[in-house]
Amino acid sequence: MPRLRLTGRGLWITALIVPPLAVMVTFVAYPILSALAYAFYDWQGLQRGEFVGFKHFHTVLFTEPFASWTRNAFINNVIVFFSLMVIQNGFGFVLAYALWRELPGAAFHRVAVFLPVVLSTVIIGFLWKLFFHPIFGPVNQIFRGMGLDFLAQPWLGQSSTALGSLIFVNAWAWVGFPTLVFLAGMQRIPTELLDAARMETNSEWVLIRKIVWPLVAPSATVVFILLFIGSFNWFELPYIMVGLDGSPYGSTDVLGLYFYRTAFGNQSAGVQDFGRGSALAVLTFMFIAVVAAFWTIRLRKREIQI
Amino acid sequence: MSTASAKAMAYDNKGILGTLGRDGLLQIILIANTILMLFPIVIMIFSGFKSNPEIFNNPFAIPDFTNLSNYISVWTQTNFIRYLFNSVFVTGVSILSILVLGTMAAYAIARYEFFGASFILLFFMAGLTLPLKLAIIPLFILFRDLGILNTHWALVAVYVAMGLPSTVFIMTGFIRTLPRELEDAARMDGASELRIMWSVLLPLCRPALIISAIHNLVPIWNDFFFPLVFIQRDALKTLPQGLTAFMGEYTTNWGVMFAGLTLAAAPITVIYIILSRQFINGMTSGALK
Amino acid sequence: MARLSLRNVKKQFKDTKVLHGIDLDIGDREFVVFVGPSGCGKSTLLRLIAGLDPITEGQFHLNGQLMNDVPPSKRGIAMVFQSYALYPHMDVYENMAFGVRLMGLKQTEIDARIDEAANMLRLGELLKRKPRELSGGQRQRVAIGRALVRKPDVFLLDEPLSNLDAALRSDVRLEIARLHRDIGGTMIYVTHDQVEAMTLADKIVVMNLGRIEQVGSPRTLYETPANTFVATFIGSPRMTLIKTSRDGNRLGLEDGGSVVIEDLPNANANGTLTLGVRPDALTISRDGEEGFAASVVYTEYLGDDAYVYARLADGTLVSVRTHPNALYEADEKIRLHVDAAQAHFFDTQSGQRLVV
Amino acid sequence: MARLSLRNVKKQFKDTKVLHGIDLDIGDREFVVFVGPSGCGKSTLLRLIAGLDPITEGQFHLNGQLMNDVPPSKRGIAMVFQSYALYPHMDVYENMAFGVRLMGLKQTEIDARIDEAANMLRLGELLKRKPRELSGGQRQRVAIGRALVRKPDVFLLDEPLSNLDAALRSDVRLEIARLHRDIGGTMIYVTHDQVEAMTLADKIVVMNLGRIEQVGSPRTLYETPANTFVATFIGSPRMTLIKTSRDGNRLGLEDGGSVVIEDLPNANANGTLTLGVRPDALTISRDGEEGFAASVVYTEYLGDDAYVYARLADGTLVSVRTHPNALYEADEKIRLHVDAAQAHFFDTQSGQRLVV
Amino acid sequence: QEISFWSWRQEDRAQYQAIIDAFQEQNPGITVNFEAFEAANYNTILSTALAGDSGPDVMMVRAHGAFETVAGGGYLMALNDENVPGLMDLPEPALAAQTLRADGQIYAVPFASQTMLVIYNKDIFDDLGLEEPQTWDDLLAVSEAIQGAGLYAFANGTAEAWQNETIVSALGSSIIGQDFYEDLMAGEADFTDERFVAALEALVEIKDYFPDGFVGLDYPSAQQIFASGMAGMFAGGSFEIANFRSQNPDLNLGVFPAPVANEGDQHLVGLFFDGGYAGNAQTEHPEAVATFLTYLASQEFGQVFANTLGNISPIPGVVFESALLQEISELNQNSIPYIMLVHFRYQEPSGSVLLQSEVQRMMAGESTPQAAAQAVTDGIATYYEPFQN
Ligand SMILES: Nc1ncnc2c1ncn2[C@@H]1O[C@H](COP(=O)(O)OP(=O)(O)OP(=O)(O)O)[C@@H](O)[C@H]1O
Ligand SMILES: Nc1ncnc2c1ncn2[C@@H]1O[C@H](COP(=O)(O)OP(=O)(O)OP(=O)(O)O)[C@@H](O)[C@H]1O
Ligand SMILES: [Mg+2]
Ligand SMILES: [Mg+2]
Repeated sequence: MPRLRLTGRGLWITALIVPPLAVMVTFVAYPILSALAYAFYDWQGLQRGEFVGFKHFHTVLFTEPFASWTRNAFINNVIVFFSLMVIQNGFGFVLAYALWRELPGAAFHRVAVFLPVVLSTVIIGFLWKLFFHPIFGPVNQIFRGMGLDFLAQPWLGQSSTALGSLIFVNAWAWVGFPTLVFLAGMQRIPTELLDAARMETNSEWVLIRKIVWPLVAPSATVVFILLFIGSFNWFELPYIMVGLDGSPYGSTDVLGLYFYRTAFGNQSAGVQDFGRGSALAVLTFMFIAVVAAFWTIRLRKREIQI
Repeated sequence: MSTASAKAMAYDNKGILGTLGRDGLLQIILIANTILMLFPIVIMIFSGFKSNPEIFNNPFAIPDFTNLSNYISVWTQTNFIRYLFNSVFVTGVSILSILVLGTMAAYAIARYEFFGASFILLFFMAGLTLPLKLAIIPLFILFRDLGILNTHWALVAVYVAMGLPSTVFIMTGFIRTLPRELEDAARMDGASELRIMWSVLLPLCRPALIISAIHNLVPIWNDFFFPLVFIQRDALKTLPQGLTAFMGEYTTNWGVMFAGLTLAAAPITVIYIILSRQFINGMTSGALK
Repeated sequence: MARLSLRNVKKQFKDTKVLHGIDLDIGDREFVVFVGPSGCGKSTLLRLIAGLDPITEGQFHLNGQLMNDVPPSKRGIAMVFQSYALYPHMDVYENMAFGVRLMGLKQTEIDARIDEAANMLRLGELLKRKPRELSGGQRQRVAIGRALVRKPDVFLLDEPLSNLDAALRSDVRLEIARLHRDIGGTMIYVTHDQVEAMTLADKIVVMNLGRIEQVGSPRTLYETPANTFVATFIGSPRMTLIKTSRDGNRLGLEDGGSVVIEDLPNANANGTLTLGVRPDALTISRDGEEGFAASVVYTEYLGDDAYVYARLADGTLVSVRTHPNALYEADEKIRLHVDAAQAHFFDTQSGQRLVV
Repeated sequence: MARLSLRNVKKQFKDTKVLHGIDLDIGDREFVVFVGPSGCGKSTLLRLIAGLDPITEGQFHLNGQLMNDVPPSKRGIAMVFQSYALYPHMDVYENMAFGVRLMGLKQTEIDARIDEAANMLRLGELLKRKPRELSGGQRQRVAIGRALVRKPDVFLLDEPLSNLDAALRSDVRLEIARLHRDIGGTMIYVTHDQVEAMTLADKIVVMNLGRIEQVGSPRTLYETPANTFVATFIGSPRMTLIKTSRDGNRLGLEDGGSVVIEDLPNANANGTLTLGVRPDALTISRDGEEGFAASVVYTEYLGDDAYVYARLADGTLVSVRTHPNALYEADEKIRLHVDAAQAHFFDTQSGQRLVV
Repeated sequence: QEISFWSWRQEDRAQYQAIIDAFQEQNPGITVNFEAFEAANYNTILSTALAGDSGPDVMMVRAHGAFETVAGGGYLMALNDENVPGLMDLPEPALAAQTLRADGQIYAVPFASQTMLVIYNKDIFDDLGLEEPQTWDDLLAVSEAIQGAGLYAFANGTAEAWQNETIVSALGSSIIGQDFYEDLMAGEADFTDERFVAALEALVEIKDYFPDGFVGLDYPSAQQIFASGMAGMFAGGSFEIANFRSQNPDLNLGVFPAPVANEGDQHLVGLFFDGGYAGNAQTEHPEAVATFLTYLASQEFGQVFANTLGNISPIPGVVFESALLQEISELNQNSIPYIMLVHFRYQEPSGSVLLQSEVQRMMAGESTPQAAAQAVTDGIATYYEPFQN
């Protein structure tokens, strides 16, 4: 039953949705799809060659040494993700809990905790690179000053500490985000619910574990998913702090660096290979998209209406 | 159910937390964290006033704040004002477009049950997971064909595309929480759909708009990758790009670099601090969910 | 002047049919109240009249003109929403001015109208306040004021009092009654609340499951409900339905006593009959063989009245109004007598009223 | 066994004093209802008893033991919240089990208790549901069940029915009354709702502005309110207060007629007297010179009753209960007569009850 | 005619502008617009622009392997003596660095050779009474002496991967030796050859004289340590000199080639070509581009280039004002190529990538010279036939 009003409404919806969709299609969908298509072609330098199907995928996944590079980068991404999950989100939860108490000065702490989030990765990277400088860096100077010389390490130069240092910096810069999201979740818990729990238990720990956390966790879905996407797209911070090669010897190599290096080359690699680079990008994207979608759906299901 | 306001919670502190000792521990955590957060930033600002030897030998010393030579060299040897203006222009136009387009899409998705609304939302969501850097070459070719290479419009286009998904995400969630009755009321009052959006919806969306704005402001203001590739004319460069180029010539003069970083970070930091109240309140009041 | 007529109006959302053919006429200056259980379609019907949702089938005429495709703002209808739906970013004045500005009135005229409405609703002091700075009752008044200034022919009000607390509710209820008398528009009012329906309405429309069960004045509905649904829906505490077996003029319960009523409906001369009795229609005796046997469950003392709740032999819970000083113990055995003049009779199968 | 005693209990939030010295004794198995206008401190007092907020000054003893510093979970008190406060992430079973688990009971004991509570509250079918899958009434029952399983000495209920709709409310009200009879704990119940207070309470505590105005059985409060606050607060429609000038046994209104009442309080032998009359205490006559002169404002038909609202010469609005069939036109002049047995007298200045 | 000219030498902006001004004066009607980009991103920018058919008219391109990516796409203008007179006068290895192996065509005018050697602080050497070391033992002794004086012997760090390749060539070229290079080229040796391993072993020995935490020391900091006079030596390339000079104009610099293992062996430096100036095949002004390229191949330019930019121009007949450059150009007479860059950057995994990360690992003490050499060989063997047996 076509009606005048309905078509009028249809027109209005169309008018609203078409411009943003057009932007997305033109500047996201189309370029990305073309870029992904590169993965199926051979490249002579910058010139696209013939269609080669899944050859590049095979190379990055199964041909040595590319396969072990891919594996290494992937494992590092996984480490980054899980460490940030624990450190960044875990500490974020603690901070959120502390801020929730509305202790004196909470307003100030709230602003401070989020401040690094607004700084660019470039600034943060440079800043901490200087901080971690083995000779002049304030970190080591502080340790030496405290007589803890054994803690004065070339943080970014050894495989045992480099990735950890980067993870620390990332957590430093981003902890404000989960903190605020968790805080929002906590503030959304009805007072009466907490009162009800307090009628039954006197233990702060039980309260956090059985009431606060389960109620905040669903609102953290966004945080988890974004962290996941962010961890597997990690690029700028390692790029600025340790360079394109994942120095030292691949211990900080991640898929983002590896992709960039492969597609655009670096001063030492010489060769640029869009085909292989795009294959890496496609794999990364597929992995992120599948896991993120699957995860979102699962977590959303758990979501609780308060 | 009513929600626990921060205020009301305050009265419960002692009860919930039990002893003052535990509050004390939390207070210490907060203070330590705040120091950890602010210290590096303070050092950055300080270092901008220092020479290399001072930075290396006394990284923590309070500098001579009258020594503006680093800032002066950034100021005089670059087109700082020009870059700043370009950045403000590009960022401003981008944010504005993101908010306008994002609100349009979010309103359509949140309010009208038309075919494929959730599909379209998913489509926007997919944009969240994609690194647009990947598509640099097709984008370049596209902009060349559109004739906007080497103009600010190329940057605006990329930034809008980058910012839309999260904005649509945030705004859709927010608009869904707004009572439909308000729009119905306006409809009864004789307002056109456009009017409803402008006079009723937009003012109500302010918290979510501010969050989206800051959320996008940070990466857009700070981006230096896209301008690097799309902008070659010095007069069109943005602040991070212009300063990075400038720093390329001063790789070893940390003082000048930090002066540059401080100057680059200053505008957005100041904006954040000014808007932090609304931003944090917006975020914690559930505008982001 | 406003006469509304709905003819076989149906509404369907996707696959769910919500209204199954509504026929209703509303005269000028009438105060019509829609009541019915939650989800029966009251709000939906109101929104169809307002034009906020399109009518799936059927016609709606306003003063003889077909309204089906006329947009809401052109119908001369104003609506007051349950949540008030005040524009939170505008002050009281702007809330009221928004609609009339869009009508293209001159500023002087706008001010005059707002002045008038503000006086009528005692909002003069509040014009510069934002909605969040108002109490519930004040918000309610602003919502009505916003409707008033448009000088509509028809006012629609969807549970306008449900967000107010009890004390305020009865005040605002009186105010709405006064308003209707003063401005004299046609009002259509949706509520859950019996007292509101009974006290405000010229005409009550009882709805159930997307259909109209009965239309009539409060007295008509109370005294001659068309069926058991209306009978139990109107009146508080609600009417008790007693399924009796009929033997001539005697209505009996198995092992539960019986009552004799002179004038019984002709239908079902022998067989079953559902007897409807309100708390007032029953009297209690402490002994004797006449009347229904019952055992007291509980007495509710309410000051001026008391209600005795008692259980009949078949398990039906009956409420009886008594004098507040009468005291009945739990489990006390009593006999219940029916005042024939206040008894209602229904067909046990169909639930339809049986006329004597 | 649970006896509560509050001695000079005060509560202050930052600078605002909320309770100004509460003295109250509550006996074992009593059902006590706190009523009072919004903001008078009912919830605050309840929370002090629960231990959710610390007492600023004064003592609270439970069975002779000082409770001021005992944490809530150790007081043997359970609380049912207005919003139910069910844990949304746990199903019904877990909601009930949470507290008893923390008490360290064995699993078999826990199951036994939950079984018992579930039977009593008819929750058996629902044990695996999450709160959001329950209706309002079911949630209410779970909230009570959660309190029950802990077998507390004292139950606190803060407006437990205010989120239910009218029909459900009266059902659950009956259920709470039954529950109190069955389990026999001490119950303290906060409500706005008169009917709840009157029907449930053994003892009603009327509060106002952080003070107790009167404590007594429903009948005591209704029949001998201690002051005008309690008098107008209890009873619906509320008692009308008429400020009369007294001349011997005659109470008059300037230009508004007068009534003669044989037994008047001795105080204020000549001068003024505030006469309190409930709708039942008045009768209407259409002519004559006796009684207060009044003009009808409005008649509310409620089926079994009707209330006539009329305005006295000094502007006071009076409500009178009449037979539902009596019809009074607006603006009709009537005379109101007072039933001396049901009249209340108050000191005009202090508002205190004057005894005859 | 306006032509654009892209470079990654941001730090040379002023000098290039002067050169361009001189060119424009000689060639009225041609305007050259110079644009410099951050070196790290130059590849990305140039590739994107070329792939998008919006490349500059004239551009700096890298040499050897990196050059082929650009040239292989057919984006560059083929050069010969006709469009660029004088091109063929350049030395053969320089031209080879800008020749696409697939078609044997030259696509760029080479602009500089770079020499890998050790740069030292003459003042420190003089103060401590030290001589330029000839043999590896001399070097150890010199290092010991400098360290004994409370300074760093070497300023080098290995935090950035590419620094690891430079120290191999700068310190190890003489140990590696001409013979090994020839055997390698002939396919008769691979990197597990003991001559190459010996060079790696030498590095392990010398790392004790690198700064504390050198594994975390980045390139600019290393340069800075040397430029500020905190270290006696810097193993690097001739390209460092300009930077040192600009950081500290008072620095008194000397250079010496990699020390030999045994007295009497030949001293060698590592040599490679840095890059070239290429024209865009699709330029709208081919004549102007050719004219400009011709200028960039001229001795006049070479001279300015050498004098103002402090680089070693391969253009014949250029004389060096700077004694240091003159010395380097003489050292160039005895050289082996900077092996990985010159020969093993054409395919992935490139020799450079392998060598860099293996040496980095070795220097951190997590691998041995033998293992490093083996890993490099294995990596290259995936595509390089002579290693596959
Ligand atoms: N937009 C819609 N889409 C689908 N079903 C709807 C929609 N709006 C209402 N309904 C359904 O129509 C029926 C009637 O809803 P309506 O809101 O009219 O009830 P109501 O009588 O106003 O109830 P209440 O007293 O609770 O307000 C309900 O079953 C409801 O679920
Ligand atoms: N945490 C608090 N801080 C400051 N004032 C408070 C706080 N809690 C309650 N009050 C004040 O104490 C007074 C009593 O509040 P309380 O909640 O006890 O009232 P109540 O009688 O329960 O009202 P209601 O019937 O509306 O629930 C109010 O004026 C309220 O504003
Ligand atoms: Mg409704
Ligand atoms: Mg309360």
